[in-house]
Amino acid sequence: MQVTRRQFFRICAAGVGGSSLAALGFAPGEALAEVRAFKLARATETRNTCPYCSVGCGLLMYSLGDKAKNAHTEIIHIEGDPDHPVNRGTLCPKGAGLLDFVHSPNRLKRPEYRAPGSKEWTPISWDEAFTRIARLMKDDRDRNFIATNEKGETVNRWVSTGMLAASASSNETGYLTHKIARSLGMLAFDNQARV
Amino acid sequence: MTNHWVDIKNTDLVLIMGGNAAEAHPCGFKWVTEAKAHRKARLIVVDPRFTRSAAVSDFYTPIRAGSDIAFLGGVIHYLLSHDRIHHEYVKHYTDMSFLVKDDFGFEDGIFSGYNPEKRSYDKSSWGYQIGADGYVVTDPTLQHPRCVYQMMKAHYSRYTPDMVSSICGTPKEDFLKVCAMIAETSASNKTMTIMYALGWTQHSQGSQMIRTGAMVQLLLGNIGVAGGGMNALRGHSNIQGLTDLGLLSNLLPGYMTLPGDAEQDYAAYIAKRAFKPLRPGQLSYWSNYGKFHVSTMKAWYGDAATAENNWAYDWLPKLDKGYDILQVFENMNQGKVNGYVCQGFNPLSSAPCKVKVSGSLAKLKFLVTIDPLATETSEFWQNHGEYNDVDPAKIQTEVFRLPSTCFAEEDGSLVSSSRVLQWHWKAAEPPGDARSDQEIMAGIFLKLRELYQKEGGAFPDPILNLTWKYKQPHFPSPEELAKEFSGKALKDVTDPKDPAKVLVKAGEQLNGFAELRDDGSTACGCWIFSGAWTEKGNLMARRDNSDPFGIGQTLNWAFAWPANRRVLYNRASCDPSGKPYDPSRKLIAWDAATGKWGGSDIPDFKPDSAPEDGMSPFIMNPEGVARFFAVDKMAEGPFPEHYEPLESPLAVNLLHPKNDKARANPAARVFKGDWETFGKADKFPYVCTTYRLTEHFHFWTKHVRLNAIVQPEQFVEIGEELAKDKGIKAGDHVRVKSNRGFIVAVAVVTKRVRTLDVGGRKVHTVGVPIHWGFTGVAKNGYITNTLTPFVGDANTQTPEFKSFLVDLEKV
Amino acid sequence: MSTSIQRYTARERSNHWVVAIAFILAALSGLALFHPAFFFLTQLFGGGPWTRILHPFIGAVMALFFIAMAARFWKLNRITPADRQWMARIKDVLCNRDQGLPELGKYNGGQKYLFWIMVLCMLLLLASGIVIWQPWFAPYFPIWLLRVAVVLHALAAWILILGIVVHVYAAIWVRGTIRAMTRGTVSEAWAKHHHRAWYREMTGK
Amino acid sequence: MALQSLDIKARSATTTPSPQARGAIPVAKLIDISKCIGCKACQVACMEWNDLRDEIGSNVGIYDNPRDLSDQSWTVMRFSEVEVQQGRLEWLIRKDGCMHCADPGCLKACPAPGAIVKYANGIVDFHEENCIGCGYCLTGCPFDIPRFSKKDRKAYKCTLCSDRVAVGLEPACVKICPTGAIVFGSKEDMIHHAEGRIADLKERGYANAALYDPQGVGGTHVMYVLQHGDQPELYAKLPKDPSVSPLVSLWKGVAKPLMSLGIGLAVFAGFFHFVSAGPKEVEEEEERS
Repeated sequence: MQVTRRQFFRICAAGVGGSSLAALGFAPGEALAEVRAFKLARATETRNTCPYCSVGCGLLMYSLGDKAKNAHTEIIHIEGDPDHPVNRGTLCPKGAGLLDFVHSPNRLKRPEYRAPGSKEWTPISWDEAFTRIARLMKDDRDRNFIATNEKGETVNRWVSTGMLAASASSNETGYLTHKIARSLGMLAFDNQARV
Repeated sequence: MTNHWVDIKNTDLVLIMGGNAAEAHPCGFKWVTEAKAHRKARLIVVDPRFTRSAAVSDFYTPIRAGSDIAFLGGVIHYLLSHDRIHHEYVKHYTDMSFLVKDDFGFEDGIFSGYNPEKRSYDKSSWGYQIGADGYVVTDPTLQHPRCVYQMMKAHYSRYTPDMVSSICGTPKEDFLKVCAMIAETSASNKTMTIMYALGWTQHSQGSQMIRTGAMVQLLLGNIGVAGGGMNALRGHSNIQGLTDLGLLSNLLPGYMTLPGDAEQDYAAYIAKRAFKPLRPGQLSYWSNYGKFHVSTMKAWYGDAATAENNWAYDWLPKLDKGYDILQVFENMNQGKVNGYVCQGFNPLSSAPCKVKVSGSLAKLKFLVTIDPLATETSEFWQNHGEYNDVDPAKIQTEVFRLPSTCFAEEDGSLVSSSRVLQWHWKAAEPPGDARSDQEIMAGIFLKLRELYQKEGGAFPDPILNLTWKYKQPHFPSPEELAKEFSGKALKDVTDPKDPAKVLVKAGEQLNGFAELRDDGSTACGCWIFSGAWTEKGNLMARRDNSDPFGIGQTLNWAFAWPANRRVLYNRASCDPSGKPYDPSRKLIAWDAATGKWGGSDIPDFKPDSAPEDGMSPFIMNPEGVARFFAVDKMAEGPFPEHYEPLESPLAVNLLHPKNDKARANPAARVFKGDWETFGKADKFPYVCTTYRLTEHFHFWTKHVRLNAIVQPEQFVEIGEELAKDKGIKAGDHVRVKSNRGFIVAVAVVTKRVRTLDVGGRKVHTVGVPIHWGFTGVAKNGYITNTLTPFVGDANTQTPEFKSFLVDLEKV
Repeated sequence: MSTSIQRYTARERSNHWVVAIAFILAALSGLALFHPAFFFLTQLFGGGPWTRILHPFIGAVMALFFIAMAARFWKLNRITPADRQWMARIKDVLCNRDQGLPELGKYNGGQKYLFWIMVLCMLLLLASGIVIWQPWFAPYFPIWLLRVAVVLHALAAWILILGIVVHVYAAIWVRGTIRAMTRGTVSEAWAKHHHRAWYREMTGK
Repeated sequence: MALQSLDIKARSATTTPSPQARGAIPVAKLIDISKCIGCKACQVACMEWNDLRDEIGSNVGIYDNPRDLSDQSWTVMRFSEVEVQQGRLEWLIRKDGCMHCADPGCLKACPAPGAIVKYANGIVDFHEENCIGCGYCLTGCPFDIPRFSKKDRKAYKCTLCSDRVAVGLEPACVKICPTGAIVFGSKEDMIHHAEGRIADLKERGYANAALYDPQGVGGTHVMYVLQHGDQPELYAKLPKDPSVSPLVSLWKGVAKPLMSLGIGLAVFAGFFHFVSAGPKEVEEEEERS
């Protein structure tokens, strides 16, 4: 077979092409196929109870960080507690979404104050808030406290300020709240059990 | 719940009525599926809508919202007329044989003693006949015409299947099928559980609906047994706890009650509540009321509560009337309330008749909200377009919004619906400057106390003397508070049988309420929680889930009140001789050898009272037995009677067509001015019922992205027939309006909402889920309670959210 | 040097080479996605995703320019009786026994049939290619159509590749052909031998 | 040998067998539709575990939300109101998502080596880092499952929580399911569990209750218990007898090697023709004349 000049070039081109392909690292090795890394491997586990309904499901909360001094704990995952006799690790759609409750963009981060007639919130310190609220409560109580009724019976009640307590707060909070509310003589006092 | 979540697996039949357990309590509903899978249990769902509970039921039948007493009354009639009751149980453990006072009567829908002007009853005739010995007169043969059995039989004879069907709209054959299934459980080795929730409570006659359900269960002998009971599926994680702790206008901790104005005498106050037994040999556990009361006052006021000052009796506020949330908003609306504190409560969304609530809040001088989330209530003054169209400039209320921690950021205990107190642990710091509720309450209180110390003021004694021995006064720790409500000995507590024997040393935690004393030697913030934190440590944090008897009792898991009992009234699971009715589900039994009751549960009974002593199982009742006849405990009568909702599509009560007084609940409290806000069927022809969806939790999860994703936008559900009449297709926007306002939402047109035949006319139902509002990450929507009427149950004042009238149109 | 005859204008040649280069790229990238044995070819295009991104654009360029070319040439590719006669003697043609073949115009029967096959394949490739083009068009078509399209696309591509193999080989095999597409001219002898009717037309001889 | 063995049994666009020496117990997820309350906990758990967040959509007059699978929703509930028996309404709620076919059409169709793998335990997993975004998996899937991300143009679907299974945990949706409608274990155990459920359903009047484990795709590692096993299409159009489309089988089956071979042969034919017949050259004199 006679190889012409042009044919020679053609063969060379193919050879160069082939070797450069090899140089590019063609025929790659088997691409890695691994499962996603297990995200809880070194997370800290804390037990809690679901804050929603009264089934009282046990929760496992996983947070980043090992509680070392310089690590700021961040909850990264919440799932059911398999040891819990009622939920046995299961959760409902609300419980399943608790992570986004903890991290809701609508979580409040600082005390705020709205002045009469104002259209907006202004930040306020805790101390300012407590001082102002206590002042308003005391003024109202001192003015409207009913020590005796029209029959002269001792009644010691304060009904011009009321309170609604949170039935999702703990017993400890509830107990303290009740103790405080009654010591003030409050009667206009309910919790969600009413509705 | 009389029983508990896991115990549902022991049942043979589940009746879900007045609730929607699969959607509202999915993880508790699991135990229904377990009962179905492992005991071949059947599930009946009776509901105005074909719910997701109905989707997995064995039998579903519809009912018109608000007609449950008629349905259950019909079941009672069926059981009595077919004699399908648990005879031995009913005879020994209920008041069937008790004779009722002769002047008690019932005529055309109204019980004796009614005062139409006051809309209330003089209940003096509602009682048992008391003999010369001070005990109730009985007729064990049940033949006496005034015995409860005969009275009840007569009362419910009117609730025939035809009557039930025409009031409820339930097809008669469906109703009879439900009756037949329920009647099967009158056998002593069969049981039924009833699971209900706000579908029963949120009616103007809600308490009586629940009572009727309880009566059915008593007739069948299903109370106190494993797999039975009346199981209220409570809404919030600690709504049980807050009720137990008495955070309601008229309560003290542990279901003790505040005195009324007239109760000026301490001894009389206690005597009225420390019931004496009404039958021989009965325990009447409330006779210990004084011990509970004094211990609470010692916990609150410490050394300042003395025998001399009647344990600070006068420091308790006295009630001239109830101050439930409806009454308070009524007062607020009248300008009688100046300040309001909403701790984790969002009344603008959750109280009825938004326009009234919003207007009332605007009359406050100051409002304090304490919440982890930005609630609608905290922004009631802000204009949010069509969803909250107010003018901030006209609202002069000062508002404080205080950020609190959420569950993940605090330690503490919650009481589940099973009455189990469970401890939880903090996992992370709160965002920003948020503080725990305890810190916030302490912050406000300590400032107030400081002011009273400095300036004096109105009756400062209880404020200045409130016990506050917390190690960090500004942050009472959950551990300290838990120990305080569980109780401790202030002096050595000795055995009453042997005064030399010291049961608890001074300063030690108490083991339980049996150790409480009324001499000031014990302090216990909440007697029913007593024993939650003993010298052994925090029992609420116990995590041993072993179930040695295999019926799900797990006695070493956390701590249940009372005294770690898991099934209430469990003595009733045994026959009078102390043998379990169904040995395969044994809770307790009498062991003659040891002379004690014992088994898989803590006996809810005097542990050493032998069967032959004749003590009956219902030890909290002075009768010792369960009451079919409610005596004077209910506002509208000793026997539940069907009344129409305040707003009803029917002009008359079909049971009493001629008596307008007996149309709606004659004892329901309606404020002046609210009558006009009620709509009539001519303008508002459709029955509306509001409810929760499984994807959301009240008004919280619209702030939660994951939940907003799976149920993003407000909608209403209507049946195909109504949709066709109105030319509405699924996905159209509709306006639902009541006489109090309107909402606009997407229409879900479904076969699951059926048109009912009620008293010969068609009644359409409109279903409105509650979860939307003008704050949150889900699509904004109208507050559903814009529509609801400002009226509550006659006993509890729980608003009538479940049945009222609306009109509907395509937008 | 013998006299040359202009066979393709510069414009026509450019058009052809655009199509040819696009074809090579489309074929290489297409093969890379067709059979794992060719997946290494994705490296020529910057990896798998880039191959997937580029292939349809290359294909679109190829189809566009091919259509332009076909519009130019389709009239010359009408089959005549002489073409059929020529096709009947294809064996002789292959064995280089060219004596006595009918006189042909600018294209022979083989070229013409190939032309029409290419037109058909191109249209199929274009249509099916659009249907499966992620992410721009594919989401708008039902899955059954995607399934039909992927198969048609592969089939049309296969036929096209085979056709092009024949086309390229013929150009190599028939000496003096390639310059028609490089320089634009062929020798008179080439023209006279292979396309005598066209030769006469061009030269008037 | 364990449930969690993640040896790869098959990988996309790979012509030689993957290592087979180690065996594994095939796993399966069983979804008992008769126990499903449609609460969507599985949807939420799936998103939460896999760090996905779908869009907050809108209500279009039905309970289904999100309305369809997406790169952010690897499972959705599909609600169907049917009356199989006149007057007896049933609300059939099916959790839709990847079925993890024993003979996965997606894997067959995929041209990118290692973008789709099947583990020895039966899990079919997408490895997006190898995905080229061609969309062929869509054509291969008889259940219409894979979805493209608008952000990265890669295909996503349920992984059966291969990361959880790899460390011995059940998938997130299984763990969360409040009624136990979703269970997980060895495929053998799941079939046994299903038999018990079917017997229970038959006792409750569902004469045609059956297991859905379609053999057209070699069986699946996600199976359903259906009350109406004879009518799977009642459950939001669950295919009655699914199989990988014959077109796709043809394309990615015989066509792939044969057509490649055809091209090679054509080239070789040219080469041998050239070698044997030689070039077609115009005679010198012709050229000169």
